[in-house]
Amino acid sequence: MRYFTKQQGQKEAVPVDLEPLGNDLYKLTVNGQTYQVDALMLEHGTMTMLVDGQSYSVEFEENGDEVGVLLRGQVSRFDVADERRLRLRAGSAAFSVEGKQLVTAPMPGKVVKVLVKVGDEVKEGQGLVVVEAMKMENELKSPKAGKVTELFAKEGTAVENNAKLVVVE
Amino acid sequence: MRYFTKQQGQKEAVPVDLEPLGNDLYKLTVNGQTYQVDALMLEHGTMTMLVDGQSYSVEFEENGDEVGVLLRGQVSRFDVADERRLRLRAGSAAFSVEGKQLVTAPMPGKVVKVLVKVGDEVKEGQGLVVVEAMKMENELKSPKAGKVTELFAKEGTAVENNAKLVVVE
Amino acid sequence: MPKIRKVLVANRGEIAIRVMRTCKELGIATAAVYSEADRAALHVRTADQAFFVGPPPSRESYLVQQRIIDAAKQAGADAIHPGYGFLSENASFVRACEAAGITFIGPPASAMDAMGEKTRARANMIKAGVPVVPGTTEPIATLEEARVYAEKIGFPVMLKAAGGGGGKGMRKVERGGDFDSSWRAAKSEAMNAFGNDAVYIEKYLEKPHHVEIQVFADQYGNTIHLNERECSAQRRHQKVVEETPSPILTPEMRAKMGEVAVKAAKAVNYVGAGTVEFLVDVHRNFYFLEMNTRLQVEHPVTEWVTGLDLVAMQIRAAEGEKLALTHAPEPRGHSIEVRVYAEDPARNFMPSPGRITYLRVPGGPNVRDDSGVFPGYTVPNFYDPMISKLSVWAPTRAEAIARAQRALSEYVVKGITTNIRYLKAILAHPEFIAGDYDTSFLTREHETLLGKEDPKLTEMALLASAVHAYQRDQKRAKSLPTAAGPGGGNGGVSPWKLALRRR
Amino acid sequence: MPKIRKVLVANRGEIAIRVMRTCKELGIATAAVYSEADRAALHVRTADQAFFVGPPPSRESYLVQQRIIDAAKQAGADAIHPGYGFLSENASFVRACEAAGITFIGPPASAMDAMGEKTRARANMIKAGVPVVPGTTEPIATLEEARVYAEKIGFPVMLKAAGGGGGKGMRKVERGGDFDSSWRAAKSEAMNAFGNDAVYIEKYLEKPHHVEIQVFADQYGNTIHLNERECSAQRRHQKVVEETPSPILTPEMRAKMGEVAVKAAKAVNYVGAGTVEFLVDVHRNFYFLEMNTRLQVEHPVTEWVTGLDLVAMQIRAAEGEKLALTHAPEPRGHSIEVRVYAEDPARNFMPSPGRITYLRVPGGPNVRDDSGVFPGYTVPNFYDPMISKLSVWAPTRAEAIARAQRALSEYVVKGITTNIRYLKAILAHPEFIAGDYDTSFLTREHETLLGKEDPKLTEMALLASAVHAYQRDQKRAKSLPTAAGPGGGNGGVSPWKLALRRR
Repeated sequence: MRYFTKQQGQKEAVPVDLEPLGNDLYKLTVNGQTYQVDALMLEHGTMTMLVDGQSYSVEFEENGDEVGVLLRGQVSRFDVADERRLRLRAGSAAFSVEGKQLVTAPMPGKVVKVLVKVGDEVKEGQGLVVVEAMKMENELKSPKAGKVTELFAKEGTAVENNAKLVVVE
Repeated sequence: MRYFTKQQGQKEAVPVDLEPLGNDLYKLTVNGQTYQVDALMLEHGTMTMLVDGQSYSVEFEENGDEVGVLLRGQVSRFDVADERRLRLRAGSAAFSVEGKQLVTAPMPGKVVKVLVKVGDEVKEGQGLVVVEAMKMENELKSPKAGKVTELFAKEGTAVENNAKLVVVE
Repeated sequence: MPKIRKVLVANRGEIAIRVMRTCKELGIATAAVYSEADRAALHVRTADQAFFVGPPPSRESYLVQQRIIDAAKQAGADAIHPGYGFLSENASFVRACEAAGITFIGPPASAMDAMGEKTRARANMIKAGVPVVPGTTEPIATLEEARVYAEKIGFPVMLKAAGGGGGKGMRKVERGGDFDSSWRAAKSEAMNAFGNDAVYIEKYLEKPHHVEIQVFADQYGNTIHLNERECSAQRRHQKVVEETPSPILTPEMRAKMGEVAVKAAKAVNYVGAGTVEFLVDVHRNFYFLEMNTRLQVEHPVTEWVTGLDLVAMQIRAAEGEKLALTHAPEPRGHSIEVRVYAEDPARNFMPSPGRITYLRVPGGPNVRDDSGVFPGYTVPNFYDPMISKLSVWAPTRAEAIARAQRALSEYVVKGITTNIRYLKAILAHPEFIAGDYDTSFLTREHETLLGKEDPKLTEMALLASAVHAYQRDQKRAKSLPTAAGPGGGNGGVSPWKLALRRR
Repeated sequence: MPKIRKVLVANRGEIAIRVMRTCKELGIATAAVYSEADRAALHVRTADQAFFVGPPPSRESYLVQQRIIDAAKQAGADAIHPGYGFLSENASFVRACEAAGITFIGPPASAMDAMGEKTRARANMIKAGVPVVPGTTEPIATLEEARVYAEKIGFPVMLKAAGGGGGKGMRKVERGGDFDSSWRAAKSEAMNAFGNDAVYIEKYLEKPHHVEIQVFADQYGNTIHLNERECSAQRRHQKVVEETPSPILTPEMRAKMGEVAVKAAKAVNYVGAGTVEFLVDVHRNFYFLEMNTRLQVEHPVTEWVTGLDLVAMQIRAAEGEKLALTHAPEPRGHSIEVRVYAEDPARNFMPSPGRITYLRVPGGPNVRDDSGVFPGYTVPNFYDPMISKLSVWAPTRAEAIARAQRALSEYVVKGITTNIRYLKAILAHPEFIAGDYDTSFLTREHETLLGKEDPKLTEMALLASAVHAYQRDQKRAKSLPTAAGPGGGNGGVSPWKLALRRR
């Protein structure tokens, strides 16, 4: 079974071949290297993973399509899909910063400023919307150069975590 | 809405009248006394309850029909049913130590000894089955005087928590 | 004064719980107050009683004096503990408590007045003979006067344009020989830039450290200090890591600063726990910065090395008990506190309120967690995003750092983003380990502190994410009646489509 | 001897994690071993490496010496820490480690041999001049010999039938004047009961306390004691609550017992951490009971009042470091440990293994939780049912008791039954509070310690259970498509029937 794992911040997805051997054992091949992995999922998104005798306590946090992986103090975020799912997604180009990009609220708060309007050309890193939470203002920036095609954010309104704010295409 | 609450170890169920007032507020009447209760259920079976300004942190633990209530260090166990449910149960007499009594394993372990056989007359407090767990033997006693009508326990077999062992009638 | 039997804690979060813990140990009943956003908060459940005081914004609830006092009356509380923040340094609230016949656990209103406003505090301290950052604050008329003043406060000095701001019109003078020319240049620059050549002089502090002294006084004028805390690991004047003893203090400096702090407290007839903050420059001169007339967030490190319970001492002082100590206890070992915040250091420390889905708190030897959260709790976005103060003790500083690292490595908070990794990076930074880090440390080293990825760990995380995806997909497949079981199959509706639809 | 770089911890549960925590702080890598029942255990995740050693029963996994040594070799560990229990006092395992070139963190095999078997230990201690419970162990031939012996060891004495057992044929003699007649009566009783009139004499210990002395030695014969622990709160020889200092010890007794304990350790050329257990009678005579040649479960209380890390000291001693201390540190303040067990005191302390569905661990000042469990963990029924050691520190014993009560009141374990309420009852018992409780305390006061219901709290619990039932029913009603929403309604299938069917 082949999975494609795209790490947040990376442009390319890395293929991983997974073969379940039963009894929580897996054969995993990535970048030409094969690992025998003993991975037991516990409750609350915790996994205990043994790889070549090394013990890793892994904590998962799902966030939409992405999963955050906390392992020995390091957090990495991956979007993992199998081939079929990848095909389903091909149209939306979610696996790359090319194409349509949705900017969402990273926390619940209040939209205090909207810096763009639909149709604006924006540069990568340009401020789009300012959200306030816990008395701090946070400017959300464009992940790519492009054009604002949709705008959900309204000044003065409260937004939930992950609320859609702007689409840049 | 009327509930009947039978505390473990008590023979009689106590009626409680509950009127939800909305916003986590309830009017509760028990033993002729009426309380205004602010009760907010949190996750993991925790409840924060305010009664006349007094604050109670309540922990619930469901165990079959019973719920264990931990409140300021004291654990009480109740079986609570509304009138309709009470009627449904009337046949099984679960609300009293009169009638059929099921003795279950209080923990996972191993049945090391079965002290009775079907048809035996037993006294209240008489040993029925010995279960071993964590190197300790625990004798399970009859909750009432009566006759052994069913026997599920087998010597030498492992049992899960709450496994049926003996029925005394 | 009679014994206190019930305390209303006019605060929320970890500090409310901290105060209630000591009350419980002393056999004193507690009452909590809560805003609409805090009905589910832990401090409500920790107290014996709880009273609603208004809508989420603090100015409509926790800051409304009358509501707090009404709650205290309703509870029958004979005292109010204000915690820190909120009403803790509000002299008018202290007066309102007095008027209502309720003991305020803290200093008298007059001491708050004397220390409340910066320039008034500065004037009071100068009068008491406490060193303040030397400076004229008013423009100086002539070159001669200016030179004499500069020599008096000692070089280097800063010349600052009175009309300026934002760093403009500032000029550092290293030594006396440069003074005259610098003065003239500064004046002409000021004139060009602001149309106003007024210039004033302030002592230039090189690599300043923030070192504060804990003081404590009873109602009879007995005043002692309880050693220092080093709080130079700051970000935007927000303390992030605190420790005691300060790695830059000698026993002589400690004694001298302690003496000055006691002098400052006595000058305002202080009662209870207070903190005198100093700036210490590279030459180890120290200058009064301000006095916090309340319990400090970072008080646990002082408790670790002295064995004292500052909250219990506050209560006893409020009851009119005499101070049991006559001098500062010798600091024993070393303690470090780190503040765990719901924030994302990689995104400019953006707050990360939200629901804590899973929490595992460190344990084992000499680790203390002061926290107000629990699994299932939603960190509201109305208040300070600090979710825990983690403090440790060890015989030496190096061991304390190692222990803090170990404890942080056990801390798991899921559902929200925290600064745990950033805290580990601070503790691992050579400048922190060396001990001589000034208040610019965190800002200066920001990039380094964000850390780099370990490619080996990323690869392990990648393996884990693949197993996670596999198990997720298996579970989804199983939960669909038409799915063909493990391994997939393609009859019926695609599990993927269903899974996507469900979003 | 070279520094230890990697330690295999040949144990499980809280003690494995305790050892790994210190290793982590010292920068030493750790390897865990686990049985089939422990794949999901926390010690596996806490270690850097983990190795499988066999099926759940300890004799097929944790006790199989060769498997442990093979795991250590595979891990490349240069040392093994045995924890307590399992192989920790097994001299042949120490020799096997030696043979494999792996450092055993503990005493040499010879010291274990000398202390391992009770009568041999007793003989060794008598030789070393350490007081043991006086007695002949062998029958005495004549009345005269017997009287002389009884006078030597001092009254009261017990006369015991050599052929007896289970309390039969025992006779207490209060004073010398009664001796002759008692001796004759005992002999005739013994003859009647067992057909054997052999009688021996043992000192009668009145209200014995279990007080133990922590000792520590390096490889060069430097041996010190680290004060005592009072462990008289026992049930079936199982310690439940431990504290230090012992409330019955004077500084003189501490010094005397410490000196004797050091003598005992030196007599067997002890190295590392060990504990010499004594019985102390009502007259404050003390007698050697046995020596535990390993780290003790209750070592945290010693760590609290001395500021030492005993595991770190064990590792340093194993590395060949010289002992840094020359004498016992003065105990600072007071520490109490309570053992939280998965057991039901109301049902004869029946073990309660099972899944922990929810866990909230106490925090705040001077509370230490040493635990090996987590929410979602299933306490297996193969091993000791202790799930946590909770210890606290405070300046005085009364404050330590209050703090332990406060901490226990914060402890929430759901899914299994624990003895938390029983522990609170012990700490609240007047005999415990008074401090002079002997080893019969828990058994004698069993009924009282099970506690009574507070009818007010029961009524509140009843209210809570009604709200719980209402919300449960609402939720069930909602999850049924045909249900008529809140308040019930009676169209379609009865939610009750469905709910019952689902069981």
